[in-house]
Amino acid sequence: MSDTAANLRAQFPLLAAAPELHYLDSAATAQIHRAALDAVVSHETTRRANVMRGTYRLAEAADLAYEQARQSAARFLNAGSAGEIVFTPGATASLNLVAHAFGSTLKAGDRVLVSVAEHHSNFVPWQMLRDRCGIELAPIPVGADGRLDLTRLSELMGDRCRLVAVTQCSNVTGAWTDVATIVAAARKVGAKVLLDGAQAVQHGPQDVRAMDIDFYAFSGHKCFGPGGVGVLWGRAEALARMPPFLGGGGMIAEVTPEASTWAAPPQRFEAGTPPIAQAIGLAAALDWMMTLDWTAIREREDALCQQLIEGLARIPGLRLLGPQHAHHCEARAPIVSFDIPDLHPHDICQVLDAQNLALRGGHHCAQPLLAALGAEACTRASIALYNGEADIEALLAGLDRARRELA
Amino acid sequence: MSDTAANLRAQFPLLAAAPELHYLDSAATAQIHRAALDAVVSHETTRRANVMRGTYRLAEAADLAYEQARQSAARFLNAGSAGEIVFTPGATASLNLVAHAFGSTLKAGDRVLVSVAEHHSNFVPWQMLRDRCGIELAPIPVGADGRLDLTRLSELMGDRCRLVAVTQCSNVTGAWTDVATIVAAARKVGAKVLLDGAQAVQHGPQDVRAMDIDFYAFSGHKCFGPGGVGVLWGRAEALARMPPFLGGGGMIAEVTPEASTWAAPPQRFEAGTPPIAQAIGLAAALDWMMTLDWTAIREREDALCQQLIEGLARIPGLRLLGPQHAHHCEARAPIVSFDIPDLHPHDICQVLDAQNLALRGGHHCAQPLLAALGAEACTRASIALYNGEADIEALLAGLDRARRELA
Amino acid sequence: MNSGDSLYQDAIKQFAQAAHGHGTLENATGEAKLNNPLCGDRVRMQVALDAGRIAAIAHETKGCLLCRAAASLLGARAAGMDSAAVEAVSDELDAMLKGAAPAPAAWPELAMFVPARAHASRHRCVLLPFRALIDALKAASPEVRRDAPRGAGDTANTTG
Amino acid sequence: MNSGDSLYQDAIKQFAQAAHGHGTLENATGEAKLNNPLCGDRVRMQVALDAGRIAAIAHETKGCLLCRAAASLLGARAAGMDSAAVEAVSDELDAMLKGAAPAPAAWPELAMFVPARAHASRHRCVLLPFRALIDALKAASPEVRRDAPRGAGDTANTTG
Ligand SMILES: Cc1ncc(COP(=O)(O)O)c(C=O)c1O
Ligand SMILES: Cc1ncc(COP(=O)(O)O)c(C=O)c1O
Repeated sequence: MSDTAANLRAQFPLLAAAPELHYLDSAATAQIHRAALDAVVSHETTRRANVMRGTYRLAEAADLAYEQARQSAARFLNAGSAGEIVFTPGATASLNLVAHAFGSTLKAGDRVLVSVAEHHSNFVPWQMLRDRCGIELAPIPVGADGRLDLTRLSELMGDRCRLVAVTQCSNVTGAWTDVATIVAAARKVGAKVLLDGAQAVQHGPQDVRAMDIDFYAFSGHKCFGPGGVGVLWGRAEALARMPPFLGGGGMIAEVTPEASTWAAPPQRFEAGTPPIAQAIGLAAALDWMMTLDWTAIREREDALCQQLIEGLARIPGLRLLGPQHAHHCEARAPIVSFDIPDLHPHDICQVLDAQNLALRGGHHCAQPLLAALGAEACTRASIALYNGEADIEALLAGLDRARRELA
Repeated sequence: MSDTAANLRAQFPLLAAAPELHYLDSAATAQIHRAALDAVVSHETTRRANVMRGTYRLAEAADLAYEQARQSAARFLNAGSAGEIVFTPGATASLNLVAHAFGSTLKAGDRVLVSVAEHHSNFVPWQMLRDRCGIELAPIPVGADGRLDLTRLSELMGDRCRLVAVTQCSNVTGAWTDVATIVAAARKVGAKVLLDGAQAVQHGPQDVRAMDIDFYAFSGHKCFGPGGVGVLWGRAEALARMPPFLGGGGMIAEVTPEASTWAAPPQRFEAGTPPIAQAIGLAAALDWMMTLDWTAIREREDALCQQLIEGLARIPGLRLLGPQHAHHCEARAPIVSFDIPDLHPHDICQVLDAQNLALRGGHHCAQPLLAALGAEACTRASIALYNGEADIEALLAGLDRARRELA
Repeated sequence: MNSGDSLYQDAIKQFAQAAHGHGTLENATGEAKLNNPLCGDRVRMQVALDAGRIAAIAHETKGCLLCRAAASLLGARAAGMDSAAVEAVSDELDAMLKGAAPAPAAWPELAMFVPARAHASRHRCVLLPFRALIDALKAASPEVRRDAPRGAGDTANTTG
Repeated sequence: MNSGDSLYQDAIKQFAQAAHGHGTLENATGEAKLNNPLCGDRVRMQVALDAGRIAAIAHETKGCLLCRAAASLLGARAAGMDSAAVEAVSDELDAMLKGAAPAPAAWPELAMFVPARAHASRHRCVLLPFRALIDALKAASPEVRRDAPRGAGDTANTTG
């Protein structure tokens, strides 16, 4: 019984202090777990020091906690070793890191596949790389249900595809990507596979080795940790072959006025003082997540998602974006975006807010996807482990009210 | 009397809880002020939401606090407007941002001047730019006292100098840079001036308009704020002319599969979810700093620096790096590095640590400077506003003990 | 359904519904398109100038009620104004939204947006048509250069 | 001056002082330079192999007492060992420092580094000469490729 939504909710300071709040915007940012916040405070008040620089006890304690955070992240992803974990400022930074560092090893004419379903953070960096160095950028299309349409995958890849960089789960439709098919196709032409896991991580630990991918990116603030920190996981061999991205303290072997040499990964990719307390807070969140019963949580998230989808289906004219059923989490994560004719998402969200419902309306940083689905903006409810039936009921009631009030 | 070192020290949770600790490594990371930590916790527990995305009250409160943080940073730097403040993950990120975004507007043969005294974070990014696009990189030499030797400045600039990127204050010698001379010379050839203020900010608010510079970079963790956040200030005109650096959510005007257009600064340079709570915590630290009597604090820091320099002078053979006197803070900030013959800095720091003295030994991410001064590594004591005479006395006693113990 | 402090006063809904000035001009002398990068909302504003004053105005607006109401209000009321007058009203509206001023005396209808004061994230929805009109007026008088960078996020400055 | 738990036991100081093996070899068959990127400490290690075993060893070490003591110990004791033996001792030393094992039975002198256990940031000081020797041995037998990336920060992989 320790994992009921109410019990979980009580562990989130903001939600515990605001019992009236129906927070349904976890896809934008998840609330922070008590343990993560406590870890930040405890680090700052008992062992704050720079890492990889000092030899005094405070600095050693900070080093140790920071390296243990790397191990937590490695366990959360089932990475081969902690040395494959690069701490970054967030998923966007992780993705840009790969676009620059791996990107600098590509030649004009090499191809990178993204998808139409990408968040701008996994789309724009590749457009910028294309403009910098003449790679070909080909977007995998989506079907009417928002899932990646992989029927012409090998054709899209051609024989110079070097990387497939796709989202694991859409932040608009919740659609899960068929990673296995992509990995199999990529392996045939020797392309690497990067997964943008930003939306996946709040729904449970991941297994990068089982997925057999090469890079994985995510943000701490989307999995109950602090903001300002994220992770790039890369296979040891892949990281070892990449030049650094940012230059600065901590990433060098030696600097002379003429030239510099680089440290080994992961330090090579962590220029400057990293987000130390934030990485330690993130580790606390991940450690906590690893204690949970994810089968039970997924079942609950799935049931709430289904409850919401069914409730929405009763609203005349409403269009649900993405897969029409959760199919026991196989088809979609509990991220539910919809469009109601003649009602603008901003106006809907405004009326919902007056009823303590926190939802986001807009293009959700996924303009190519919305364009492909024939929408400009939509309203999104995203469900996390602390949500319960009351949140869904309040949302459905709130939408009724919005329709009356805005008519 | 509210500004005595003891009163100030009591406002820093880590120091308050460890009365025996002589923390003399603030140049690596300063301790966090209570107000900054409280601001982080209060943000995470009362208005955590993503910024620039939602319209519900929680999100609006987060937006407001984040934009107010921008205003605090603008006041701290006396910037022309809050729109000139870009939040970054830290000083290193700020410097790399300029090296990429401003750097991409440079052509082969254009010249960038750095100095031999730079921290690697303001040296390596320019080397990498040189290797990417063939600019000329010329380092301003240092004199025997570690201060920039500006005698041949216009010669070094030539007529294709586009940027002078130098430290405001060395993290090894504490030497202050003669900014006015550099700005005057740069204006003659139309070069811009970037100051790395990482070491300056913990010694008081800055005035970028009075200095008449173009870019200023610093980190929150070095001015009593949280880690994981920093600032790039740029003149509005300079920022407006720069393309973005990282791609992602929040920095676009519109994304289509073919091409994207960018938002105006500062958003253009803040791809992805920024370090929100950290920026708010930093603002609390800056707001607090702006209430202090800096004339009094500088006098005290200067006196401690002088006390230390005089004590060190009694150690046989000891070599003080950098200016030999603080000269009322005109020559150097209270960062004191030294070399004792036959004693290795690591060993010295280790023995000092056993006496609760936290100092750092090494090359301090400034290998070109150490090489220029004929040293490989040195021991550094850095003094901040919470240090007092007892810290200096303990350090001098500790050094005596280290010399006996290591002999 | 409208409580007194609700954002969605009848006035707003009526203006949005009426969509004054909706459409395109054949003889436009200036045009601007602006979007709200948060939601993809778009305003395309066209003007025909006569001796520096707006002789005709038309817009195509894809947006929320606030944005559509503001565009419709401009469609109904902007004819006859010159650039300076439009900028003045826009500034007064901005000040009103920030809570620093009452509704502009000359445009009492703008009071319908007073409840938006409490919702800073929506201010740009109201202001977008005004900004588009200002840009359209600038485009119609090309000698007036636009140098200062604009408020965050409303303009596209560089093409990728 | 040495308390029992001090890092700076007489043994360490004596080994550092003695600097066994300090210098260069005329007939080196393998050489490696490693630095500690934290402090710029450097070890240049040379070996001359005879039938896969160390016939002669020399090093130039610029470093702290721990690093110099470790290099000196190797200078005194490594002759006659092959790669595998050096790697085994290095692994045992690593385990000892991490607190997981006692001093290697074959090299009782390594016990002098036991007080360094509590100081993780200094482990690399002790290990640097061992890693340099392993690299020098690899350089001396070029058929043994070194593929796996090494521990963080000890190697330079790319030139800027
Ligand atoms: C799918 C996806 N990718 C990437 C990102 C970017 O994450 P962040 O803004 O934390 O860098 C997000 C978050 O909005 C996302 O949903
Ligand atoms: C002069 C100087 N510049 C830049 C930096 C880099 O700052 P950060 O590591 O916080 O990015 C430092 C900090 O070590 C510094 O002392």
